[in-house]
Amino acid sequence: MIIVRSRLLALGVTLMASALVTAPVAVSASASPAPARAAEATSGQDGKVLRIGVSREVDTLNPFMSITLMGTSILRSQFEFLTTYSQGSMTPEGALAEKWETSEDKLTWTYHIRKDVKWSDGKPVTAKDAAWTFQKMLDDETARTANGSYITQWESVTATDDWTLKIKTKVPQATMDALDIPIVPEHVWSKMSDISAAPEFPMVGNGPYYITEFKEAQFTKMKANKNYWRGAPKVDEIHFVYYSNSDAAVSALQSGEVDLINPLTPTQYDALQGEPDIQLNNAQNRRFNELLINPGAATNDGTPIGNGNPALKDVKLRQAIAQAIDTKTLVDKVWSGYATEAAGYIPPMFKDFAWEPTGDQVRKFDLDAANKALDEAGYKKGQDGVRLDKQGKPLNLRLLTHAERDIDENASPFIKGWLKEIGIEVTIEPKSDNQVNEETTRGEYDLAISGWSANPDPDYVLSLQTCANRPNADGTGATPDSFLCNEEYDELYAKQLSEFDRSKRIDIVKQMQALLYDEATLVIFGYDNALEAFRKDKFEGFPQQPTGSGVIMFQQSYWGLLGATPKGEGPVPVYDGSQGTESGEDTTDAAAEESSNTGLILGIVGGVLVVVLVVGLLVARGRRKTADDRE
Amino acid sequence: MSDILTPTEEALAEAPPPTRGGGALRYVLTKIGGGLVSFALVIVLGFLLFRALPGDVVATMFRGRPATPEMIANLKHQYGLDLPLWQQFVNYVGDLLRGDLGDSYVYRVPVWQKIEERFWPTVLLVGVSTLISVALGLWMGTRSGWRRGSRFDRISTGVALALWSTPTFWLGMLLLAATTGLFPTAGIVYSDTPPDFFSQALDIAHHMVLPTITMVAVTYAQYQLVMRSSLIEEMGADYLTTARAKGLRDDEVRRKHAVPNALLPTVTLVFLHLGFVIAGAISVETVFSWPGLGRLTYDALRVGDLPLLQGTFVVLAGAVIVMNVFADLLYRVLDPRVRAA
Amino acid sequence: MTVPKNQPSPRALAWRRRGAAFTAGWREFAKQRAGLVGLGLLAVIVLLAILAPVITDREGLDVTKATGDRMESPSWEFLLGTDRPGRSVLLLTLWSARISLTVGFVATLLSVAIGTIIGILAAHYGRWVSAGLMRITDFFLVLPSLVLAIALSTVLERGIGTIILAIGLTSWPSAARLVRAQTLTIEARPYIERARALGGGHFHVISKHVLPAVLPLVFVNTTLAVGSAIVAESTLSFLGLGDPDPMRPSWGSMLRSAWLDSAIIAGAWWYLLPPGIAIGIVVLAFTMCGRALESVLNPRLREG
Amino acid sequence: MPLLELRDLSVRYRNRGVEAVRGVNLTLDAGETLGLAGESGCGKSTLAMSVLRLLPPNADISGEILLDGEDVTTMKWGRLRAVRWTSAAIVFQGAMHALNPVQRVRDQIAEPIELHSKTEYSASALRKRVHELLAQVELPAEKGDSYPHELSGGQKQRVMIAMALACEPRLVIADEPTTALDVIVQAQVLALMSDLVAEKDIGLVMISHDLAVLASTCERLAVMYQGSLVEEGLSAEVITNPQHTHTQTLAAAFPTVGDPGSRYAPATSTTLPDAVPAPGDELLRTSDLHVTFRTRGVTHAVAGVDLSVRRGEIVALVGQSGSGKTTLARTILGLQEPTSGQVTYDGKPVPRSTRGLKAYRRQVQLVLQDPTSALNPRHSVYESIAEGLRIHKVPGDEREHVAAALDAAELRPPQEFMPLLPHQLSGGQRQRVVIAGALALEPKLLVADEPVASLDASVRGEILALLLRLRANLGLAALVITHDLGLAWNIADRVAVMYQGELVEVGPVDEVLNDPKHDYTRSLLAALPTTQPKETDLASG
Repeated sequence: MIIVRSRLLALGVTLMASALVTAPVAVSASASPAPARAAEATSGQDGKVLRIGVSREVDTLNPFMSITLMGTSILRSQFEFLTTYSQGSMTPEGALAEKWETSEDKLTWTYHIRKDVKWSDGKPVTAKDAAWTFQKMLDDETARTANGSYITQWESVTATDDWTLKIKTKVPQATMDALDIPIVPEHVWSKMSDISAAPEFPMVGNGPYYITEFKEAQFTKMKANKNYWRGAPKVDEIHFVYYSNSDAAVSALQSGEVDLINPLTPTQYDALQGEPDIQLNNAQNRRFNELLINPGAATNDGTPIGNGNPALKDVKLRQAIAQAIDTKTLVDKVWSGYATEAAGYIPPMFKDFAWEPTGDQVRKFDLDAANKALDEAGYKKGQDGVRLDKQGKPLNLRLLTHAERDIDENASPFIKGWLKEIGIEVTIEPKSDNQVNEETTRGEYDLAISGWSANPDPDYVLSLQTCANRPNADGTGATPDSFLCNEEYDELYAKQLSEFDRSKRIDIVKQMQALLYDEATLVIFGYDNALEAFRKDKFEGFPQQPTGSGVIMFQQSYWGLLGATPKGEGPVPVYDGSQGTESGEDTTDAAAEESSNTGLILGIVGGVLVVVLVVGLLVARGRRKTADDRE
Repeated sequence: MSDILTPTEEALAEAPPPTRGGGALRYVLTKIGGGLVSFALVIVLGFLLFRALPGDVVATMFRGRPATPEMIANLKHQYGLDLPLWQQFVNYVGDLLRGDLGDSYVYRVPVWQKIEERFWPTVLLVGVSTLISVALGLWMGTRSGWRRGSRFDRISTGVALALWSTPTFWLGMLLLAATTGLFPTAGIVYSDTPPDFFSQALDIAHHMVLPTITMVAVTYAQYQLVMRSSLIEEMGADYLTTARAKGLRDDEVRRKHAVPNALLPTVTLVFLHLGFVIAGAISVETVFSWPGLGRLTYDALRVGDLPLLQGTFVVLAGAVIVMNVFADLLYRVLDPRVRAA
Repeated sequence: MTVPKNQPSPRALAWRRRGAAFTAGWREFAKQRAGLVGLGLLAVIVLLAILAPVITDREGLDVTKATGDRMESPSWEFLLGTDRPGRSVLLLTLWSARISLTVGFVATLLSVAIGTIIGILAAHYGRWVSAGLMRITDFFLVLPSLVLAIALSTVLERGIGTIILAIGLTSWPSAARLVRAQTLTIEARPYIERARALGGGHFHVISKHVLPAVLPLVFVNTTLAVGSAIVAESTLSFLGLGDPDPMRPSWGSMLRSAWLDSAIIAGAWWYLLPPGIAIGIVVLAFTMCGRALESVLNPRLREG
Repeated sequence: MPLLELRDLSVRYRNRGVEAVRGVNLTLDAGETLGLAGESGCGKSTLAMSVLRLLPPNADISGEILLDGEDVTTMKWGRLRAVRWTSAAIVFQGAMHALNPVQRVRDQIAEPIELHSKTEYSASALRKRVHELLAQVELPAEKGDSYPHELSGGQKQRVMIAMALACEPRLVIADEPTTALDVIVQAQVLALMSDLVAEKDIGLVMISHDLAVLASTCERLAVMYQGSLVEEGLSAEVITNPQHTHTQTLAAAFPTVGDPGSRYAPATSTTLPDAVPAPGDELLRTSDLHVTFRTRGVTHAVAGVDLSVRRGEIVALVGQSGSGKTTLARTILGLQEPTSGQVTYDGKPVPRSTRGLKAYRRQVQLVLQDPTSALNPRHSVYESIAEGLRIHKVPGDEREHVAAALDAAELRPPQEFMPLLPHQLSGGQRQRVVIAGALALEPKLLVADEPVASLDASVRGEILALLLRLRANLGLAALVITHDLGLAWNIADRVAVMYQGELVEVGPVDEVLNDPKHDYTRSLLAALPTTQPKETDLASG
């Protein structure tokens, strides 16, 4: 009896526990439906909060350690760098450093630190903080984790006085006016025993906002820095709310749980059209997407590495592959039109350097022509329709893609489909980002989907394709792109570096792009736009970079967040004197299209109900027998 | 299978019944020992699986950024990756015993810290949904098994089977689509919820609704079906006739005699099924962005973070093993027959 | 004593007995309406999957040949609408059946084969073999199999083979326990003692008595396990461990695409529902068949 | 007014179609004891269960069941529940399963008291009452804290009796209360029941297949056959002068030990061999055989046994369950390895190698207790018999061998039996198939472990007669293991009494059973229920 009772008791406790759990759920479900939340948020007790839905994760908020886009983006608002990129032209402009100069041998750089900058705890920011930060990086390997690449060629760092910082380098370094290194307060960080440890919050900073709370995989909270030297931001807090699934972020935007989201997929972007309170931003991007074709990977001393299919060394084959890729279809189908059709290596956003093939050089998408070219080049078709390489082996190529990246997931089936038409079998191999990086660096691929973000100055992306940029002997080192090594290209590259006449330099850069186009070690297949959305019932807008047509989130600076303007608080500021104040033309007002969501809900609910019922009835009918009447 | 006697045991079954109480310590030690052996196997498996993964872990750590051979060698040395495999294994086991699961390559923090952060949300989700689904499953199973063939039995068994046949993540997706705007779609708590306990608890409960419903929907069916069939198995038992002959009411017969006996196989199943529930948690946490171990596993898988994967593997498997040892001990309390064995 | 020549041979006798047993089993099975419905559903689905190349054109799976627009809603041309690249969801669902069913069947066969062998050996042989095997079985039984399957799929090349292996290698323990229990029951029967006393060895006992007695149970278990394997496949595919070949979709990979392509946000229920319902129906059909078979074997489970 | 009156009671199971009980009329007065005898399936258990309406829902009852003048069949549920256990209680068959395995027996005994008592029992009063009940069935109070599996079979049956008496019913129905028990325990339990019933003036209906058991306990006897009551009367009369043929068979099945008329003459309708052939030279010998188990602690199952069987000799190995006799048999067959000592066959030690054992097993064959489970239900008669032939690859036409074996086991004509499956045969036929399977290998020695224990009384004699004829015709020796002294008396030449792993007495049947030397043999003989109602109290033994 005792046993029975105690067991019943256990069952009772279980039920009680579940009731306890469900009760508040039910209460809260009825107490705070989503619309109420939206209202509550605007009149939140802590003042104006900008909640940003992001689907990229923060690795760590330690400025020495953070390397992910999300982490570094947040830290950009936390710490003022020496320089930043202007809102309008994205060229380096002074930030913590008011101005800077370099010696004639380009080896000594002197930065003049602003005198009116204070840390969020009120202490002044001096050159000593910068010196301490850089010196720490020079001394401590761990501190070099995130931004070590900038200082590998440095010789010394000194703060000659509180407002002057001198850096000596071993060789001339082009990135000295764009050092993306967070400068930390010495009085806080010098006390930390482990430089790689998670920082304490609130985190002392000197940017427009400072971090007050970080919940791993949930959110990061920032408060406005009232002492900010450019003037305090208009919002009081920013919450970066993490959604591992971007659809959830979109739902959250729809229900008013967040105010701004980036990035959106074209599907999500289209789905948001017609929402009356949502402003969409279709921003031109500085990114190009490419298909790498391994031309025979080698190290920078010419030793072959990797396991690329040797047949791809044949430029004719690469060109045929390039010709079999239909950028128009990709723009239409993969990006739903929110992209620009492929042309040259430099994205069309940078109008000066952008190039487009003309005349004979144009390789229009043409499967027949590609087939013909391959026939002529001697790639015969085998019995199953797959072409054979010169050794008589069927052409089976691996296509390395980033798993779960929208572009890769959607573009790769097309590439596979077209290449099959020209007799090349493709196996899609989605891998984690790390693995893709690794395997492309080591040349362990045949085809791979990749892409870069170009800068206003094309130097960096152009350098990617030089012989010198190939990796070290052990397969690591530089970040190679297509493993191109072309003497002519390298000569042109050197020439454009020393060319000070901009129009002449543009000509050289275009020649280089034409050369890349012919070599076909990479096929540009489109420049996708950055798609964003925000609640216009709560925010007037945000400064874009470049002004008017660019992105809000993930800028090369903090303009978008700094200038976030809540509803009714005047025009969106512009941090670039040359431009107007209104939002760019690409920002489309959401049309008053009829929302199909209600229909969807009804459809799904109905469908599920029907399925459950039908199935339930089927099973139930099968087991129907006379019910026993046992007592 | 306690009711099956092998021929040699049969000869012994006639021996005088053993005295009670003896061997309790032995039983506990045996079960804990068994758990430890299992855990040792998990550790070995964890090592073998994740060291066998393709890819140069050190290169992963640089994420494709430039690194000199010295830096690489340093890092390899730092992580002990330049040692022979057996030495690595010894170090790995040694570290593990000290509670050190290594550092996450991607997050650059100790794996243990990462797992600790994610442990409780999963315990909360899995715990609450297991409680609800066990209670629901047992109740429904008892009702439907006792009145086999009744309308309730037919419908509830049909629904349970239908829900059991659905992939967890799909059900979650449907719930997401069907309840747009009613419940939070992701996370565990809003960023702007006041920090006091009550508001936080309420908000967490609000966030838990959809994931919990999903988990319960796919797991309760198992318990219902097992409870049902185990009750049906017991239905023919003679002691129930005894109970009826004593003049007990039908529900008393069920409550006092049938259910306590039918509960026993179900208890084992509840714990054996924790592995299955964990699988559900991976899907559910992925769909609902629940910051738990399941999603950590998924994220680690996505970014190829080997130490983290290894850590979640060891911890998840270890947790299930611990729970099963616990189940064995609990079973001994519940079933007097096991005490004698 | 002479034997009349018109008597059937022993072999024919044995076959006649098996035939009779099968007929009796079938008659019992046919009484279960749920089982018949399940069997009927399965027959239709398997037939459709087999006939897919005959009644449809595989080219339709090639995104470059897709004729529809992005996530078109259902129409006469596309009865179940289209997916993001504009392929017919109906066609995809049909072709996915091939992969999902294949994976389900083969993975189950693998796991049941492992389970049966280990189960019989653990029950038949003495203490050490048995203890060792059961320790391993319990270990795998307790192990969160999805986590192990994820680990395996990460280690091995992505593809159908890996998925099959991952599911097969992680789902055998329940079969092993079941078979072991059944084997123990059989081996406790006096006719095993009799067979031993007649001089029969291990092989004789296992092949003539244990295996035939265990096989029906194994068959039921297989039927029930296929459903789980299909769900497991869909989960692994959903988590991105499936075959990435767009020409070889499975229901799981369709759902993954729907998920990644924001079908929920876009309101594309036609993209979201069919694969899930297909999984549900197939799994349910297998379960109904399995339960009906179970009650054929175990009269106590029978109604009434 | 009679305590229990059955009027034209019929019970039909809807799914079986046949009436299990057909028009039974029966009366029992207060304090009267009635034995209900019959073979398995005759409907006696159904009859017992119908008294408290405990039959499954698919059973239709017609007629009247008057309990204290009130018709049970028309009672409302509430009234029926109140009547259950207070007016009539049941001692169930196989107490092993009739007790809830996860509840302490104390609680199980207390349950009906709590349920039915008009007044509220305090916990201590309840406890006291349970102790009283336990004391009545001669169990110490501590046993109340036990779980059923911690009790021996006899103790469990006592608990069942205590439980039945809990509400002081006027009628107790005991359904095969002693079937699974050993002879000595059986005697104790029967004595206890008789005493309690007499003491408390309770009406008792006892159901058994064993006429002797009933006769020794009950005043009146009723015999059921195929659902009908075929004979009823005073016990002594029914036993000594059975009217119905079925009663006659039942009465004859259990011989009286010491009755010369049944020596070498089991009850059978067939002809028995005329003469008892003289045994030949020694065929099998065990010398100082020990078998020890170490599963939990150390159990000496067989502790130094010397036993021999000569050619053509039938030796009975008698003992209680747990005495080690089955282990001894398994060791002789090589199914169990001896811890020490050895078995010699035909003067040579029995080999231990797989190959050697296989050859040895052609010579020595096993016949098991329960023919139903000794035959693979999936194998036809032909396959079961041919199994040994196939294992040993016996040359010659398999079919002829099988037919010959069937013929030897008197399953004629063989062809008709070959394609049948075990479930198509009767119990006796199944045991013949098992014997035929053994005979097919033309062995010299049969080891038969309780060969008739699970068979109905009417078949028992036939199988025993077959063993006698096989010995006479084929010169087959047999070691028959049994708990049944009557069986030894019926067919054995010599008897060996085994107790706690040792042979306490070995010798010719007439000597040992007529003039037992060892105490244990004596107590075995004393525990045998006799057909005369007993006056003496055996419980003290």
